[in-house]
Amino acid sequence: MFNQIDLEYNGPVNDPKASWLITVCSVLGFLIVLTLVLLNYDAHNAGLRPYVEGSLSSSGVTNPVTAVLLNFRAYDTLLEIAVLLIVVIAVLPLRNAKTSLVRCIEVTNHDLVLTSLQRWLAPAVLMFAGYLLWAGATQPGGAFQAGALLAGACVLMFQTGVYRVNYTSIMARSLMTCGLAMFIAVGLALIWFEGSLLKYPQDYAGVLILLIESGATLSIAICLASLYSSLIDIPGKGHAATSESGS
Amino acid sequence: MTSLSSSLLLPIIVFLPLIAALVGFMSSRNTFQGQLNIGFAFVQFLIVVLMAILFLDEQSYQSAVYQIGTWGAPLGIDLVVDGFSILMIGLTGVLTLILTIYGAAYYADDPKSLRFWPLWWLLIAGLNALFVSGDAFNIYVCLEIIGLSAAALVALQSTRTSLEAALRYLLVGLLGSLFYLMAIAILYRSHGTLDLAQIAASSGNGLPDQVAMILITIGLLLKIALFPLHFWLPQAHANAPTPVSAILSALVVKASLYVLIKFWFEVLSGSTTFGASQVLGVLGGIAIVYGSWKAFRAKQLKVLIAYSTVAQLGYIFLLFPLSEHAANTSSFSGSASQAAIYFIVAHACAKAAMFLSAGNLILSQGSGDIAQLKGIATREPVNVLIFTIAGVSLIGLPPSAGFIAKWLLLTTSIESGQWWWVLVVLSGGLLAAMYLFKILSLAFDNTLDDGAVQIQPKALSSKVLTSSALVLALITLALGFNAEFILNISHPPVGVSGI
Amino acid sequence: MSSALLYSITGLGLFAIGLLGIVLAGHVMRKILALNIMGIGIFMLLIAIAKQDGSFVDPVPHAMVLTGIVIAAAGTALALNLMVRLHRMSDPKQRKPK
Amino acid sequence: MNLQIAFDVMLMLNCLILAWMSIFSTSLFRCIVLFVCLGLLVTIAWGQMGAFDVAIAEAAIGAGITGALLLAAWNRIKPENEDAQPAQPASEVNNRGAR
Repeated sequence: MFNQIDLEYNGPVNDPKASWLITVCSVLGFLIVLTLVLLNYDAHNAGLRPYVEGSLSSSGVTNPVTAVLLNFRAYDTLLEIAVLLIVVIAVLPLRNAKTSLVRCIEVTNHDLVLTSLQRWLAPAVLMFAGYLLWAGATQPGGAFQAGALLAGACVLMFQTGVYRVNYTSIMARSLMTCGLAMFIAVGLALIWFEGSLLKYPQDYAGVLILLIESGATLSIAICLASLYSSLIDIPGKGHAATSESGS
Repeated sequence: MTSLSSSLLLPIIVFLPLIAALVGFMSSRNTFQGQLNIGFAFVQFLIVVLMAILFLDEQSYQSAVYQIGTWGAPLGIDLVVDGFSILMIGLTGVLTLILTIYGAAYYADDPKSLRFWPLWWLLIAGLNALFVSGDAFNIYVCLEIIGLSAAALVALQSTRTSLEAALRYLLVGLLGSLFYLMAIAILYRSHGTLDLAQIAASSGNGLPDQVAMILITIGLLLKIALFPLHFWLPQAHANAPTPVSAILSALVVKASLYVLIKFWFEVLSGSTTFGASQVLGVLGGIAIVYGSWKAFRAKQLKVLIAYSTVAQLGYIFLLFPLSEHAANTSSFSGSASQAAIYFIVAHACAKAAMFLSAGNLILSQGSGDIAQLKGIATREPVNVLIFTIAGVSLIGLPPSAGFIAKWLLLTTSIESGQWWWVLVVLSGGLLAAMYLFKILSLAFDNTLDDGAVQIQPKALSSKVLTSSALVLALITLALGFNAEFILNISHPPVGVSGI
Repeated sequence: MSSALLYSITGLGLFAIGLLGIVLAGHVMRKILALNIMGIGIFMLLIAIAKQDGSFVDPVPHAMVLTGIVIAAAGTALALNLMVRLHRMSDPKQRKPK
Repeated sequence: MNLQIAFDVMLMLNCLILAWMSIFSTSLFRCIVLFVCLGLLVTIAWGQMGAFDVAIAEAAIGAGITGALLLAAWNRIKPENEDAQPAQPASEVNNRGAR
């Protein structure tokens, strides 16, 4: 199955060593059993919906999905941001400490479409990401969606144009960790003040969730953008470019 | 503040490694890096010891529960510890301390340490989070943390073979987690909850649970690398940096094993059958023989040790048929489970010691080929001694932890009337002796080589590297004398048979 | 045949197709795509589970799917990174300074 | 109501076909494009099921970011002489990641 790591671009579509007959038969059998389970056994009537509805008013937000993600099961979300961080650490180039966040590079060929896209679309995406984050409390939306949009804007802004983000700079790393760090800090502080991990006091729950979500959005955005950029320049090549500080 | 109890420390042992990872990621390379990480490991060790003492002091042997956000079980996530998880956390704490000291010396002046430390701590956070988790979906997230960070650590060397091993390891890990997630979806559909205790309480409605159990078993067997699914393990464990190899063999495969045992004996114990457990036992038996044979044929020292892991994992799977027969209902409390728990601990310490000493030998010799080890005992007597002690434990000779573990297995299989497992265990020991004596006889062979070029020995391995391996070997020996201690942590004292 | 059931069965079908892809497909990238499709199948099943009754929706599976999507994307990113690094290492003709 | 069911059946059939094609198409590039299409189709399906949060996330992360990553990786592993696929104008292939 994974014995051979096949990297031949024009290689055969199928793994020549795998046996079609056995695989198809076993997967089909599997499928049939699972379908039988779905057809013959009823689901649990309501799942956890009654519990969520019962506690929604004290969660600080009115969107039930956000309430589950950032209040009832916030611990899962915290660990999930850690998963993202693992991948970023694994793919970031071993760093060179003395560099600033954003660099200016000389562009030889101006692509009119990309430049105008960058000029017009990126701010709009930025705005929309902010809206998604803010709306997440009451409507569909939230940190992950906003973060992904922001990452798209980052890629658009920085990969094609004049500016380039140095993802190994201390600033970029702070942005990547701020989501997890803020989550952990709030969680531990709440042990001290409220007596339990991630137990938001009811009056401040909305504010704290928004705070954590903002940090998470920034982190997710820059993490996803760095994943993209590290895939593009894998053999870390130096840019003969003028440095420019600030973000 | 309310009186301190072991459950209050549960979030701390998850968050401390996470904080250490963040610090490691933010800090640049400096001279304090090693000390800082050893400090974190030491604090974690102290917390774990405190937790174990408190847990044993509470003496009820009930599981301690920590409700995150005080939401409580079905809605929120509960952290739960019982005897088994306290033991695994304790094992993680001890091994983390020793391996961190080793890693600090191993990565003392290597730019890769920038990537190593955060990944290392995230892996440990994942392990700790897994061992305290009481929620099915949370376990999925923990499995992913462990799988991704372990694959990233294997890729750390950036050689072609290690990248290939890491990619294969990553894909297998992702596939295993997806199987697990599918099972969770089915369980949620029929039980309407994700809490393990509540699933266990409402368990036993036939086909859905059995299908979920099959999916979980397949997924986790992929991650544990039981015999037909072991294909990824030797390359991944052999091509990782030495401290990573040690933790992969000692703890990471055990983490998936922990989840499997938890589901098999606690959560879905109603859906397991005698036949299924016999299948697992047979696969374990084949793994013992096959892994030992491949280890005997291995050309590289680390590949040999990795195949030995495949074989040793087979012993733990004898737990399934043995405990099934013991009391007609499968429960994780009989003498078979004691044997398995003891085996997990013994193998973790012995295999970690063996990987560390092998890493030292390879560092000193400059090559991982077994043929190059000829006569190394004169130059690296301590490391060869450590290797020998670990080997003695793996073979199961007295006085070592491995001896007690095998003894428990043998007595259990005789008690339960399944004598055929005795033959498997004994022949496994013989095969282990074969491949380990092959190494040792080479190491003590001082005759001059006839044709081959003598490799110029590199610098002797540093004192820290050697002594941390030595500590592990001594722990392995000490465990052979203090069997009751381990068994009492994991279970209420019932009198260990045969000791 | 309710639409939730239809979606559940499609989810299972996607899972099975992904499983076939894992075993049978050749190139690593196809296997990575197959893993993603398996994931989509599970997510679809979870979302169908969340809407069993037709009228109201259980938010907990939705949160699980959101978490799962991010984890799947992270795993894909790591696998692709390893694949490209391996590719550039294994074929010297490809390894050219850009 | 019948229209609804018919729509759902079509949607699901398309999902399954796209899934099969995005693994077993001959061209890797086509696989990736079809995978992104599958992601968008699934987004519609999940919107149908009332999972709007998830639909947005799938469109942004599952189809968007993952698709971008896949295309970037494809750009790095394709042979040098492999020119633009039919679906892609030649001027865009410049080792900078296709959009």
